[in-house]
Amino acid sequence: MIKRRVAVIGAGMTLFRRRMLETGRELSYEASRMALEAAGMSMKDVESVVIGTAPDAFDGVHMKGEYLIEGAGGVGRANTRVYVGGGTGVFTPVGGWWHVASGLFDTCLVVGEEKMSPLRPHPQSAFWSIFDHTTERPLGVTLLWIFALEMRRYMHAHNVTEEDIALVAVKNKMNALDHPCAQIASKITVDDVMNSEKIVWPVKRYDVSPPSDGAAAAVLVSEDVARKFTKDPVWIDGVGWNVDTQYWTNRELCYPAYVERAARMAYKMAKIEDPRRQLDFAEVYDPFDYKELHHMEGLLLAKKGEAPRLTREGVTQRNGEFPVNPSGGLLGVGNPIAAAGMMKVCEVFWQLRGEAGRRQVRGKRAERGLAQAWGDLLQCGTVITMKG
Amino acid sequence: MNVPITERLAAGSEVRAWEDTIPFRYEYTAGVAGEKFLRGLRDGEILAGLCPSCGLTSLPLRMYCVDCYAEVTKSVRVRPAGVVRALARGARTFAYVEFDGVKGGLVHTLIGSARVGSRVVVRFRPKRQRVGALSDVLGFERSG
Amino acid sequence: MPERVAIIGAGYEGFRPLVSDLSTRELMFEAASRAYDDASVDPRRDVGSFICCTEDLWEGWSITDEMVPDQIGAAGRPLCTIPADAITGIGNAAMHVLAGVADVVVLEAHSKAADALSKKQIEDLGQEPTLMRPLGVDTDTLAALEMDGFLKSTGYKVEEVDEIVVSSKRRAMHNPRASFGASLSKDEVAHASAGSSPLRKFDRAPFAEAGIVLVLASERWARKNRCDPVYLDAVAWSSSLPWFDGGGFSAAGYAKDSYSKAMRRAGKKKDLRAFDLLEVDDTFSYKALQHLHSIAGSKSETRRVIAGAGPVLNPSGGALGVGNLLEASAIHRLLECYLQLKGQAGPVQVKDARTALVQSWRGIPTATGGVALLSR
Amino acid sequence: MSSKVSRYPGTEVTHDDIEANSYLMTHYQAELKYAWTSGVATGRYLKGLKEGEIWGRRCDGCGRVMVPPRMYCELCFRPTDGWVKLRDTGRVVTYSIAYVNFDASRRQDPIIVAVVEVDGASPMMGILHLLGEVDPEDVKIGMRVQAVWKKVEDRSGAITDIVHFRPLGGR
Repeated sequence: MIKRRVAVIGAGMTLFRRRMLETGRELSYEASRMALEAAGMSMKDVESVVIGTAPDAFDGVHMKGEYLIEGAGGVGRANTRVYVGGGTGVFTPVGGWWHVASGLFDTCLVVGEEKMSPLRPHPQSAFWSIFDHTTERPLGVTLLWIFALEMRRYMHAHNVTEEDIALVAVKNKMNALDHPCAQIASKITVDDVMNSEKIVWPVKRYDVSPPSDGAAAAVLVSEDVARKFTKDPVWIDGVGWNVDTQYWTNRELCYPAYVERAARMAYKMAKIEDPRRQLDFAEVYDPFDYKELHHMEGLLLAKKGEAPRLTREGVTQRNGEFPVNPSGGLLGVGNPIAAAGMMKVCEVFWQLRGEAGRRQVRGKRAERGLAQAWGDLLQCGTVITMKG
Repeated sequence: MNVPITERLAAGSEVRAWEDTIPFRYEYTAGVAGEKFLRGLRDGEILAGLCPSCGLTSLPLRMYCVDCYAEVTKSVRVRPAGVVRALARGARTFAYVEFDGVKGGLVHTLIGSARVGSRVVVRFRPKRQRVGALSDVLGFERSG
Repeated sequence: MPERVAIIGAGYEGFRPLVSDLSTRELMFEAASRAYDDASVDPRRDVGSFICCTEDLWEGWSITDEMVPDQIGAAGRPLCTIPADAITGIGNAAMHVLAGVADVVVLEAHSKAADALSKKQIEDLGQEPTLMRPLGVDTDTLAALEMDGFLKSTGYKVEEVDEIVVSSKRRAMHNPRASFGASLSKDEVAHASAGSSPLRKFDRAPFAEAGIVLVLASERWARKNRCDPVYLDAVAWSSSLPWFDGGGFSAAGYAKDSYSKAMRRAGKKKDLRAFDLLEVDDTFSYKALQHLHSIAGSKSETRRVIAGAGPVLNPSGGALGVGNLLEASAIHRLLECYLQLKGQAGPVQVKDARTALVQSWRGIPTATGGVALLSR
Repeated sequence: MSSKVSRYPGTEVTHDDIEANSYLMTHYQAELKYAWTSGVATGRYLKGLKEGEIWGRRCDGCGRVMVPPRMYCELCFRPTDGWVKLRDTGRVVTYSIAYVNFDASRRQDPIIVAVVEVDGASPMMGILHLLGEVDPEDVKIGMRVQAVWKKVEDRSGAITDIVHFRPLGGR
């Protein structure tokens, strides 16, 4: 039994770029200020702050949550950093949700930040140290290896081709052309993806989202406070999260069971029995193109192995029957980890408020949407559903 | 129902550790405010933020006011002289110094001797040696 | 607080400078097994949410969250990391209960400090990278500066700091969970070697290892299942500006703020006499004095507590006696209070303890901390 | 971004800006050293590797044999019950072909990475390792493989005591 309804009344984000001048604190400030302005609030109206940011190794600051507090407006307030690896972005507003739903706070500013550019020569090097120090790191393992292992297993299980998967990259990069903050929006073809540089086969350059700097934020409030500030609140009606075993080589990789469990938790709360019918669109986590397909199945938006066909048939296009990643996703807008997940939540907010402009799904205001992120060692799912 | 591990190590010779190193190399931008502050140091100036909303002058220079969260775009030159509030004496002595009318302060090396409460000035490196970094300041030394 | 949350079980393992026979995961499993036994819960069936308090890098992982689930029974369940101390952690666990997410929530934190050979470098990485870290000022130096600023601005004498060290070390002699108990004279404390004056050898808590798990439940669930819990009456946490950014030396703003908020949530008047014991952060000796001063509100009240009139201060021996347990520091204080209120604290038991206050701090260079109020 | 907003904050630093030293950057390097206590399960696993053996751990609750071994079963939440010597053969569950190093720099020769289900362990119980003595295009999911061990005197009790897995029966 959930105690209180929680509304989102404002959202904001910075540009997503490969490298930004702004520090993590400054990025957090810019996104927060914009979210507060959109909500018609000032920082003095805010009681608590939830900060989402992924590995300390990216920004190069240990206890990064503590470091970001002053930029995120947390001085004199209760601050909580929530952390589930790459799933953190969507988990950040989930953390804000329980701050308000519990009745302990009436207002919570939620901020997702990531600055991946400080790490040299490449942010990928931080990922070596996410693997088991004794049984995996000595092999020289990289994150790309294991994504490729998962992608290959998914292709094998359902007879999916690389071309099928490339369609996702084509769609999302195209959608991102309408997103003013996008880092790598472009009009490309399946051939472009197929011919792009092989990194870890079957993963090629255009199958992957880029490393980025950026931040995104939203203001969460109780029902009473929402009525004071807006006539048009967006409600968070379902949240779910789940972390599977750390022994990722012991799991069937072709299906993200943890995403399904997180989705079922959120759907139960939101009383969603048929997500394909009851939701209008979804912002599905897409750091790699196959991940969108993989996650659509985990979210029960497609049957196992069915997502590639839906994509081929145009169902997931912005004007399709069930748009997926109308924002342009991580593949088009960029992937500052925790900020990217938060960007998806902001997109759902803007879609439900009818403020998404040219990105508006099927050209009109949507009523119900979902955002999802994935994280840890192919291990964690975070889900939020929202209603206009 | 809940039983701890049933088999534990029983000989010192079985104790083992796996050793490795995680190397990190970073290149940080100073940020919008930090860039301005460091350029100030290069010019031999200490720049503090001036909040247009509540009027607070504070160090270090930030993009936002730590009291009222308004955007801070203006900076003011602070007279590079202040009061020692705390000292840590070791191989090098460090001082925390507050400047007149400014919230916050700076930590840097103490040159010579001083006590808590002493008035000190900021000693900059010779102009041509400055690069736009904290090391453009040599430290604080007693004034007068 | 809208309603109380029950702590229905606790378990721990370790509490030595080096637990050489168990891996981090095995240490956590041992602690979890004992906690679930104490609470009579099955984590696979009864627990609705798991929270682990841990920061990256101390354990040599870039994403520590990954390595948490299996050994605490959380694989395939709602689990998350709250990279903070366990006051923030227990606050979030309480919110899970209050929001209706879960009836039973598990809170875990651990230290495997001896695995990290580059502790100083990890601490340095916590500093702001452009205007602080290039100075080459390490944690001990920052602590020495703060200690100096605190003593000079408040007028407390260094002898009063020594007294805290002496009594904490002595208490720790009797705590089975303490590795750093000692019978020292004030003179020995005062004349111990100084790395960065005024900070001396015994002013900083040495590192230790332990795994600790608490099981929380809604009051309704606890009653229905006939638990004999310790209650979390209120919890609050807060961040202020660090002293070098304008936060000031004399009072720890975060401690003051969270104490006020916690007492308000519990519907109590601000008076430390409401408590039988206090477990106050003493990662550095002077911090215990500063923290106590911040919540006691005056020098006279602070001195009264230290003199032994009123609640017992750090009966466990504190971090100075038990050790710095990194992210498990605050959960250790909660554990000590849980044991005290249950009458299970053994040789360090405070007679007839019914109410306790825990105060914690995130360490240098932060100005974040919290307060939790417990009763039985 | 909301259609109501016209200003998008953020100052991009381009590759050219970096080359031209347009901004003041702070450089920092850290080498974080660790000695991770292996504990009971991993300690025994490493000892086995040194002896040319792969050891798993059995749970009598669910009947699974797990590798890498652990002292607790994550499904049953109970201690595992005994050691099981596995075979050094197995089956490729999935594989990929890496053209980059861990810092994203290019490799001269690609390496083949695989999850290998180890014979004697429960279905889908795999370990991460490399494949060798095979052309990338000849690798198949489901392919039978066998561990190639370092010479006895070169083994140190490490996962790299297995050089790689190769197709069973050779090329």
